Amino acid sequence: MQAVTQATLEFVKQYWAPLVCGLVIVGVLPLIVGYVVLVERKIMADMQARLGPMRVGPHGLLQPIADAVKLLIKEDIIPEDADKLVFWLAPVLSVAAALLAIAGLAIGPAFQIAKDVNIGILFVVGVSAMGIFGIVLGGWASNSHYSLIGALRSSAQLVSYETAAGMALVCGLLFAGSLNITSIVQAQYDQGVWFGLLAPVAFFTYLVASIAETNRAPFDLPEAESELVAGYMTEFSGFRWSLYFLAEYTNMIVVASVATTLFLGGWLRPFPRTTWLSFIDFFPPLLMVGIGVYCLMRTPKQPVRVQQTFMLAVAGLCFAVALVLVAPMLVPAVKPLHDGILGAFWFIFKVSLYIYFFMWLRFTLPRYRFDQLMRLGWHFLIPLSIINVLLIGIAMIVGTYFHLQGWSLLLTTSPASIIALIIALFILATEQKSEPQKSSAAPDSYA
Amino acid sequence: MLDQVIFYFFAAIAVISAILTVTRRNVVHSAIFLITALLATAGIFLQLRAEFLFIVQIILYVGGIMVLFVFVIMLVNLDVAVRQLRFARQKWVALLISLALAAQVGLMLWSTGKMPGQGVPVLAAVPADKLPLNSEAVAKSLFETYLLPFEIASVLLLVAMIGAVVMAKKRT
Amino acid sequence: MLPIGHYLFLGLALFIIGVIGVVTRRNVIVILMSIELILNAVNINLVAFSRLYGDVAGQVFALFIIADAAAEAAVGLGIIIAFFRNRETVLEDEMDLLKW
Amino acid sequence: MAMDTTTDSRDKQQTLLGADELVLNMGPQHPSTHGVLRVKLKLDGERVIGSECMIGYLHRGVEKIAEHRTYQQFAPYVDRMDYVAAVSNGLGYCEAIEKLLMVEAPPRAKVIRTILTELQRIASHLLWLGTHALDIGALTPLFYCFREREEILKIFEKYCGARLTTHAFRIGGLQYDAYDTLEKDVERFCKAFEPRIKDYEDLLTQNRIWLGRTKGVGILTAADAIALGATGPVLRASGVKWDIRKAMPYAAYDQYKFEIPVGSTGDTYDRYMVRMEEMRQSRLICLQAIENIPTGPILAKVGKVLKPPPGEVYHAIEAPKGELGYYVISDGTVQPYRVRIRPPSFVNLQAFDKMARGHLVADVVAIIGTLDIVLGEVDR
Repeated sequence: MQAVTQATLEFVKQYWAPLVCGLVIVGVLPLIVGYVVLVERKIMADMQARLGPMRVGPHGLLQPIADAVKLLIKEDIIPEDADKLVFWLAPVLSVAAALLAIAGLAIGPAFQIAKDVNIGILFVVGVSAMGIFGIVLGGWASNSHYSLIGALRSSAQLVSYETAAGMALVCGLLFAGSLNITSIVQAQYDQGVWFGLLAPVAFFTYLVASIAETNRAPFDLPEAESELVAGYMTEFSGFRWSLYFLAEYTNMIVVASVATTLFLGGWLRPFPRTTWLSFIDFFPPLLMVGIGVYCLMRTPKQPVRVQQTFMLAVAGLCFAVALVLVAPMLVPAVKPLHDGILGAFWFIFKVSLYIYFFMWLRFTLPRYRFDQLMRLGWHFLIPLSIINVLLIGIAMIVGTYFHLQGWSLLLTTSPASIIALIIALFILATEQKSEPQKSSAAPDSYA
Repeated sequence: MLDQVIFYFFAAIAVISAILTVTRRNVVHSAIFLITALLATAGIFLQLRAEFLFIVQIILYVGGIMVLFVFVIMLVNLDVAVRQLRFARQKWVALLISLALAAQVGLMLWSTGKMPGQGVPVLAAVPADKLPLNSEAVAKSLFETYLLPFEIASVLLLVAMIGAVVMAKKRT
Repeated sequence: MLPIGHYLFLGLALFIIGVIGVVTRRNVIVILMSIELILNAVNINLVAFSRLYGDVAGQVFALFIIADAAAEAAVGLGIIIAFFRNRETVLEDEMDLLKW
Repeated sequence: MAMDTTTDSRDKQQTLLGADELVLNMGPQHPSTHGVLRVKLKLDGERVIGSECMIGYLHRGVEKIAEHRTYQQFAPYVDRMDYVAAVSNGLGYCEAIEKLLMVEAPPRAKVIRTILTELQRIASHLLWLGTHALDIGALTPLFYCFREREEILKIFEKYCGARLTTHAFRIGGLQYDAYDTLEKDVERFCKAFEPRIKDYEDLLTQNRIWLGRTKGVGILTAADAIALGATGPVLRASGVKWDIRKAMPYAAYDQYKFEIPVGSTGDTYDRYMVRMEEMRQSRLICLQAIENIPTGPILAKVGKVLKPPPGEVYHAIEAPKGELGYYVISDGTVQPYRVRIRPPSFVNLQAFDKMARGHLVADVVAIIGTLDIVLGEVDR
């Protein structure tokens, strides 16, 4: 017993910082996810010529909290023939996998829970892939046909697209030469160019595959409400349902972070090595000031006093963040924090853009049919990504032969990407031709 | 000290869930406990500082093979599993095999311990940052010394893939 | 640090449990899962020895074993599906025909 | 899409392996069956090998009610059949009774009727487009469509005070004269509507996913369409150039120039294209009509009490969904002896089985959407 206590103490003494960070993330992430949902609804409303949530707080800013309270106090329904143990376990598994994956991510050079993990990006990808079990088991445990079909669809989709996503990651890793997240970003700094520019086809493949992996539209078949009600989540309600929701959005953040780290330069500002572009550093505080000023301008238009105060508070928050962002550049005392603070901003900014793109697609595109989705994955994305890995590998070899570095690597990788694109178009063309002719209608029994 | 606690923790989980894997009636529960056992084994790998193997275990075993298992379990009929007898057959064979195996390892450990001048070897405690970077080391070994086996393994996987497709294909 | 015996005993325990599963269970899926347990037990030993001797060869072999397990699972489950489609059972002792 | 309760889990398990066929019950409480349609699907895996539409969940006995109401009293009831195209229903009924009475509406009434009916056609097609796109997974067109539909409903509201079940016309002409700015409102709407149609087309027409989901899905050949009695866009998409507005002109349609869009293959995509084009044509008709609205009375000379001479009449109009026919028998009293309605949705729904066979369950949703049925009209 004493040994255990001693070990625990030792552990806590050594790893107190990551522990605290982890607890903070578990505590704060639901809130973040809630606001991501609010932002999604607002963006959706904006694109669809309406207002979105407006009732709770000014411009619906407190909506996530109201939603959370509603979900928590909802009745917890467990279907009668459900497998109680698995029904209980499945959402927890989903969330656990998603949250665990966050541990490996680095939000700026200063914020990383599991620091310097040798297998960094693989850890993130591998652990987040375990979320499938939450889906499959949840669908099975509900003992409902909708759920089971949704779960099977979902897992088939995840497994299929993971291959393409993995191949796309390999391209980025070829440039980085390391799995460690810090090293990957450092490699992009050394090269002076984002890997997404060096391997655009890989980035594109990862983009599509990551949408499919997070079950977002146009690949949201598992929860296609016009066909399967809510897929694997059909029988879940209240808190359990919100756990699934949390896992889904956390997964979105995770894939966006992976893409940002590997393809979009992580926490580096655009053109990290170009010194005459250093004024870009002033963009973050200016952006925050802009948002704050906008909030101030909106304040007099709020109908209720509480809402005005709230709007002022939001504006104040924006100004405070702007102050924090600008401090490392102006105050010499906090200069060492420069990279940490601005890096965190850039990382979050890029992740937000990536997620915004997800949302944009969701509101624009119709939904694939399941066979079309599978055909897209297996006949198009996977071959394309494998060919792309080959071509990028060749480009790398040629590049090393001529001692190409950074931007000049584009000389070899852009032909590779162009060839990959041509092949992609070729595949698409043959796809179109070989699209299975719909078998003429089954024998007519009424005839 | 920390190492030991971690080892005992994961070992206990692995053994308990392994036992539950073979004793549960419901195949889905079996699969869940097998996943737990595999994850605990991954933990043991991590404790042994084999990070690359840890993640391969998670990605391939848990994320790949077990998903396949769960898939197939859901495709085939589950009711059979619930009605079946659990340990009706070959109880004695099982007992015999396990005793023999236990005796072998026991003998081995006992004889090693008896050897003059050395006891059972103990894994040296090396601080984590002194170890060579694990994935790089594995990659080097895999692609230099064991390149041929690696290629053969890939052919094996190809064969297995074709075999699986042929087996599972719907005969028309 | 721990003596190697700990790992060997853990491996042994998992191996024996796996063997018991293979020999006594009737459900083919569970038998396949027990085989995975056995392979896993072997992996533990390999990695432990690799750590003992500071040689990554053990880990490489563990990798090969995992690849093999993947192949085995794929073919095994393919057979189970084919069998289930024909006989509607996954019980081992009902697989008593050489040809169907 | 709840499984039929009679299939136990064993059946389903086998079907997942493709061993058996399965009866799947879609509706009546299903988000994509557009109301209370219930479809029994016979499936092989996810492929439909047979289907049966179970209707009647919204049956209100409209035709029977007609026998116990006077001719005027019954007019509001027809609005409740195809409740998303109430104006067209009213027009058909009023014209049928006018035929029976052998009176004709004055020219001003005819033109205003045409304008309102064409606006209603646009509104109905907009509703169809939004829900059809929503079924296939595109969320946004629905809101755009409703935005435009709202403008049309505002015009209706200004004209007769009601938005949905308008009861806009009267036997013999109009109940209300056009309000002062009707022309202006219609013109403003038509001007604004042109770029909006382009918006929808930008979102869908060339979209690969949309093409994949609609091209080759639910093919109905011209021969089948005619044999099944399909009318409206469903028939025209199969390549048959049949539009009652041209074939047997009613209201003021003979005064205006417009095209009849036809498709070629008769798949879901063609039906989509045909309806999109129809919206454009309706817009053109509206523009032509407001150019020159004749002055004069709005109501023909019909008595307070309508007593048509004994006889029978069949009058059909081109409603947004197809041929809407009224077969009215009069026995010379104030109440019709029998009113039989030929609703386009009901007849078009017959084609469902033909169209769904061989497709996947996901396509069934698209096919129900493309038929553009309104259950109020199917069940009456």
